[in-house]
Amino acid sequence: MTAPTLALHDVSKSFGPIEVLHGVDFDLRPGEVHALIGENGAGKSTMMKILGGYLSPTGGEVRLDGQRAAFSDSAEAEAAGVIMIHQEFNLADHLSVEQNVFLGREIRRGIFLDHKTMQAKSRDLMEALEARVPPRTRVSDISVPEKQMVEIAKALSRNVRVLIMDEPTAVLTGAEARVLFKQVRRLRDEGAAILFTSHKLDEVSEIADRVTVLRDGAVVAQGGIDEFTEDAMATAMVGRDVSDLFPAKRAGGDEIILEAAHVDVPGHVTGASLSLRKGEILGIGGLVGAGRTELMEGLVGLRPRTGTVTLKGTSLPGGDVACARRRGFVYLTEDRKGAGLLLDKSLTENLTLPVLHRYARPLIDRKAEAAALDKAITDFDIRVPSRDVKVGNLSGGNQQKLLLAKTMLCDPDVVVIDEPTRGIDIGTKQQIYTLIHRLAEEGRSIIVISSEMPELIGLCNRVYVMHGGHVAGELTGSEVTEDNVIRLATGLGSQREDAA
Amino acid sequence: ETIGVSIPAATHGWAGALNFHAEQTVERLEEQYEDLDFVLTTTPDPGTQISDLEDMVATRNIDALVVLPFESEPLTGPIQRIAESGTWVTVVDRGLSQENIEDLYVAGDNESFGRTAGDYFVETLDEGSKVVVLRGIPTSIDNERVEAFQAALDGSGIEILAMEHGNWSRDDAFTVMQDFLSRYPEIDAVWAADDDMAVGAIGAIEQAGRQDEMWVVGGAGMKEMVQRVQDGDSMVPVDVTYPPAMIATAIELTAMGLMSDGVPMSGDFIIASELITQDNADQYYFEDSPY
Amino acid sequence: MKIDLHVLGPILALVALIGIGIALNSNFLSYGNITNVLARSAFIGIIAVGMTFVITAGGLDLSVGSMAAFIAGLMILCMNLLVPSMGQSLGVILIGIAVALAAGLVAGAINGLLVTRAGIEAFIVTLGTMGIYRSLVTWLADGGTLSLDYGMRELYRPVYYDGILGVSWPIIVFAIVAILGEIVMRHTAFGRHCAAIGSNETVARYSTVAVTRVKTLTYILLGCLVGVAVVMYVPRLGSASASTGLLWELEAIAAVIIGGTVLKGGFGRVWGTVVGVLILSLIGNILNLTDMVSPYLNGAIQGVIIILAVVLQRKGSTAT
Amino acid sequence: MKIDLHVLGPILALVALIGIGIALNSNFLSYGNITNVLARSAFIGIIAVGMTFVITAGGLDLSVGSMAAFIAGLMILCMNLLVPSMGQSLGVILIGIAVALAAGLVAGAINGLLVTRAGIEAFIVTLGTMGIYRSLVTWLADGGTLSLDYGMRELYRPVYYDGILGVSWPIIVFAIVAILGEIVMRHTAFGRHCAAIGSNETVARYSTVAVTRVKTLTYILLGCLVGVAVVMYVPRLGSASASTGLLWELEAIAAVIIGGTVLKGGFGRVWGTVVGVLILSLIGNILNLTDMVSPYLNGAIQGVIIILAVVLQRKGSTAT
Ligand SMILES: Nc1ncnc2c1ncn2[C@@H]1O[C@H](COP(=O)(O)OP(=O)(O)OP(=O)(O)O)[C@@H](O)[C@H]1O
Ligand SMILES: Nc1ncnc2c1ncn2[C@@H]1O[C@H](COP(=O)(O)OP(=O)(O)OP(=O)(O)O)[C@@H](O)[C@H]1O
Ligand SMILES: [Mg+2]
Ligand SMILES: [Mg+2]
Repeated sequence: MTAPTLALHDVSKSFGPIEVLHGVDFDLRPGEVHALIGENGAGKSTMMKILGGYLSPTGGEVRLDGQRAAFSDSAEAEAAGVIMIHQEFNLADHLSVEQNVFLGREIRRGIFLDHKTMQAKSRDLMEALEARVPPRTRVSDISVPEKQMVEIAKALSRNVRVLIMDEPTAVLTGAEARVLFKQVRRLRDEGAAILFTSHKLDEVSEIADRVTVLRDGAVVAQGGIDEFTEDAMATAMVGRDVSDLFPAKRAGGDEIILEAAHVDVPGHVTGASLSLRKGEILGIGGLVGAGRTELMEGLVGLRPRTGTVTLKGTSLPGGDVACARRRGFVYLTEDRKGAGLLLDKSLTENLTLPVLHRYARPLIDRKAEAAALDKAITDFDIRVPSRDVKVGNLSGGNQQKLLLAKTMLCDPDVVVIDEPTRGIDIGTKQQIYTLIHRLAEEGRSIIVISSEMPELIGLCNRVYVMHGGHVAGELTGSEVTEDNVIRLATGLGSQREDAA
Repeated sequence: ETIGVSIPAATHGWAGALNFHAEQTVERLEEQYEDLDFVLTTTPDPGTQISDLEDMVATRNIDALVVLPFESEPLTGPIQRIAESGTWVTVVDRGLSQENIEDLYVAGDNESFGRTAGDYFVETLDEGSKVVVLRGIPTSIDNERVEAFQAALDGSGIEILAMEHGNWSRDDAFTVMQDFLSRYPEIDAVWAADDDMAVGAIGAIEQAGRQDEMWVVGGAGMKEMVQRVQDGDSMVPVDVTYPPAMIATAIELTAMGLMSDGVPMSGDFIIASELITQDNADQYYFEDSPY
Repeated sequence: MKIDLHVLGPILALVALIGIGIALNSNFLSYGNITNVLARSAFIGIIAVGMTFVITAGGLDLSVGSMAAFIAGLMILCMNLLVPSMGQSLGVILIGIAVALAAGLVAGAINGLLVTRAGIEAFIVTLGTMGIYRSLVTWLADGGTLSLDYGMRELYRPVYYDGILGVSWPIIVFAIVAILGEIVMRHTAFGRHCAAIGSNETVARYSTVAVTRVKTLTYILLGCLVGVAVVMYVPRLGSASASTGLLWELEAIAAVIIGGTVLKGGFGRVWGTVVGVLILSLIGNILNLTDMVSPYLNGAIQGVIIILAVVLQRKGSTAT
Repeated sequence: MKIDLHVLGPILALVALIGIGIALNSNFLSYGNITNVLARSAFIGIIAVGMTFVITAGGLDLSVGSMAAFIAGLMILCMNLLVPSMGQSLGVILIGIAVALAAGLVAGAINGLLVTRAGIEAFIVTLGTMGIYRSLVTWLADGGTLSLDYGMRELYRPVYYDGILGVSWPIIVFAIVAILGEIVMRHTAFGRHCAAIGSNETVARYSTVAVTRVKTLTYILLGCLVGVAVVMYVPRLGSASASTGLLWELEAIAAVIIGGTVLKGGFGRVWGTVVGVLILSLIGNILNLTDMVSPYLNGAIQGVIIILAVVLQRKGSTAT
């Protein structure tokens, strides 16, 4: 067995009075892909940040090649070849792809930048990741998965000995993830040590050589990948059996609650028509960039749109989200950090923001707000170290749950959930699916946008698939299969315009 | 023929009046003489004033310039160059730092402004009396006035308790005077180096109900102040002139010269400050003036 | 309990200044001096309360000083015009007040709409309107001073100089505005929405907050408060000129930030602003009460204290 | 190709102004007038180039105008002190220039360190130093004007008024500074790091950009450029007073933003700033060329044009 490159010895970490890592021992060896798995809030990101030099442990030590490594900041870690890709994006929005990839390590000729080389190299890197974004595109203008690819390209452009990736695939589709894994294998074969986390356990089985399971800030299991089936991993993480991920499917009623006809969202979607029935869980599938998000944002009023939208029999004006909310139609964004939550505000302030008028008569009733938070915490199983923590300090999964709670506080009849389980652990996924189901049973109608095929297939009885800004087709009941969805999503399917 | 007129922007009452008189005169003369043109600019600082002068020379081909320099030192060079190029130059109020550049000099007298007020204080107040001073915006004019005032008081036994900048502003003077009133239980008189500041100071004194203890002397001959002098207001026994209308005189002299025989009257016109008392106040009261 | 310097900072600075004031001059705590300081803080104070909302919602308004001068000029002009027909009556004052408030509302709405509808940086919009209002008042006053009709001034005077139970009106109005401001900021949906917009506008929009409306409203609120400040200001000296309200905008913004509101938006507190305004007034007051420093250096002392007050606060907030 | 108004906006505004100028006065395009306009743009222009870096990196500097006044005062004082011992020689001028540049560097470093090390908002730091420098120059000048020794002035004069091949020195220096600035902004790591920091400071730090150093350097660069501007300014006026450089900060910031740099940081372009400076100079020049509007309303016209120039630009960038 090779000696570990990077290791933690009895490491603990506290934020204020709260300890989130308790005496963790861990090692990472050259030439291995090591998966770190655990529930939301288990401490995975914290542990990775300690390894990457972004946080310093409150107890214990980090060892690099057996020597105590006291990285005082990430620059030192990076100099030692320890590179980390964060769970949340770390890109400068105003800068181009190329500028981001080489940020902090620009290639120069003399004192001047060598634009040509950098552009060529970043193009190569992006091409290796099969993302065809021109290097001079601004990062604010590219899609979420493309941003992730830029992050990965940025890491790959460095001199990597240890690559730490915090949920790199959360925003990627299966195909894109496989492109990433190709690069990961290449790095591993070159002798690098790779640590990553994912809530997609099938990926873990596919790529990892070793697995460490973290629960409540302590290592509860560790071993070679062959010692863990997916079920075993899930059980070790969550502490209970989670084999029945999806509840039984249900078809909606007959009453059409939402109908969109010939909707255009300028620049993104043309001629989209769809309908949603009361009590239905409707899926929207398609590849990333197909315009699903934009269509839904257009329907709810967050983007300009043309065409008619009929909600509960009367037409819904465009460009007025507040009106849509009042009439019971809300949208839960896929961009948790940028559009979903106020990271520097408390849980309460985030939770009640859309429906503050309900708590303000006219002065805000803080007791009622606290009660709402209590209820949200129990209903959605949000795990928080303390009530007044800033939302930005919650683990990613718990942020997602808070976002769900916030949306549901609007008491909507129709809710669009964009990527409902992005970054959510398997136990919580099950809870969320159950919840979506319960909502449907209560007579609410739900639209789920998802890039995860099993999710669409497991949840929805009817699925629209989008391709290149069009609704490419509609699948019902037994037609909802992986094959059919992919066929439509890639533009191969028959143009079933009549479907809508 | 074109005459350029460059004066400071209207940032306080006196400068406002200056602007008013300049505009009035320009309008009147343009009507009077068909082929006479004026370029009037107002400037907030010396740098801009130089730019304005450059523009007048470069693009408006002025034949004569009437200028009230924002500051003496910086404007001396540029004005000298204009004068050297053969343009007629009339300097108003603020002398240049080199002699004999201008053809005509029309000015008030800052030293006499301070001295006239100081002399009145020495005459009226007893030895051991206490006065406070409100100064203007820190500039050489303010220095000249204050130094002359202090010189006049020298050896009279009148004590200057404190001096602060009221920046030729009613509001600032009001605030400073309020604080002087809190600070000194005994004040016999106030010298405000400008009538705008006098208005502010009087406001503060009235608020404190100490009108009977002290009086205020301002300066520059603001309409309301002259009126109060005329009415025998015990708070405002006298005022000191520094007529903003001197700009009108300067423009007129320049224009008339230029129009009649092509050579304006040259030399120095120093308008000394005079004491406005109840007896002569009617000579200094101008109904239509904005100031 | 932990000591939170972010909260205590401005208060400590205020207490220190009061201590210095007492040490330097026995009249510092006199009824007259305290009344003076509070009353003269009122104009900037009332405006700064409004500015707190604008800044909290991620905006900025550089035009308030000029706006105040312009509104004061307009108000005086209107009142003078009405005197011949209506006489020197209470009616004229009421109309004058209405004009001031309405002008403030309109001016605020113009700023707000240019920022929200035309999508221009608040800095540029209000830099532009700052120049515009300053020019307009100079033009209205024909370069000089606009003075209120003498008789009207006597009638209107009490609004600045009188009060109830020895507390003068400006102080009362300032206190009311501050208390209402604090309540609105902390206990109403509007205040919360301002903070949300300042914190992340996209999130606020996705959370169905009426971003455009709320942002525009902050400017309108500020405009109206400028109107209120003018209503208290005009009876003081009865005049307006091109130099009225000069640099009030910087003083108001400095007060807001000294008080702990974050300049980039997202967090604001009205009580802090009040403390900030008092700190700024006290510096001037103390400098006038002593001869320790050359009056030329007053500005330097103010600068140092502004920086120190904020250092104290930030150090505190990073330490805890 | 799509027409990008975000790029074209400022240029169109400039062209429009030039057109108006030509229409109004035949002398507008004369050699003399063009030289005047360009030379007088140089001070603000040189400073605005530095300001572009500060703003791109997410900062702001309100102190540059006062800083210029203070440095000019210091420079004049030093030169006058040296004349008795060194005579009216070139050496004195060189020492004066060295003093100006060094003072700019130190002043910039103070601003920069207060912002980065003490962690105070740039707005507050530079509002404070603005008051401090303004006071100091008033104090140095004893309330009046500091004037350069007359003989020295004659010796130094050519630095503003002469030039090579009919192009005067300020224009040459401005052009060099602008070109170097554009190169540094676009073609060096420093420029790129400024944009990264302004865009997202955390990201820049995580990407091992030396955030503190780069930010401090932007202020130092700006300080040095203020020094350069002063070196060109002193021979023009030969004096410094409390009114020197008044409001230069606002003009420089306005020029930067009219030029398309984003006030909140993350994106900056030096050529845009140059266009912005020219636009602002031309407005003043054109107003001087005609009698169309009351001089009282100059400020209003400027305000309107500033807002319009930015509206044009923003409308363009949202439309494409
Ligand atoms: N800066 C901080 N201050 C306070 N608490 C923090 C901070 N950062 C993280 N925490 C807390 O530490 C715990 C572990 O968080 P961490 O982000 O490591 O979880 P995670 O395992 O990565 O979860 P997820 O799968 O949801 O990303 C959480 O309870 C979180 O709220
Ligand atoms: N700010 C922007 N400017 C220009 N193009 C954009 C911008 N944001 C997104 N796009 C483009 O719009 C298209 C649709 O975006 P998006 O990736 O959000 O689609 P989607 O179908 O919702 O996918 P997903 O939900 O999986 O992210 C993509 O081609 C994307 O590159
Ligand atoms: Mg995590
Ligand atoms: Mg999407």
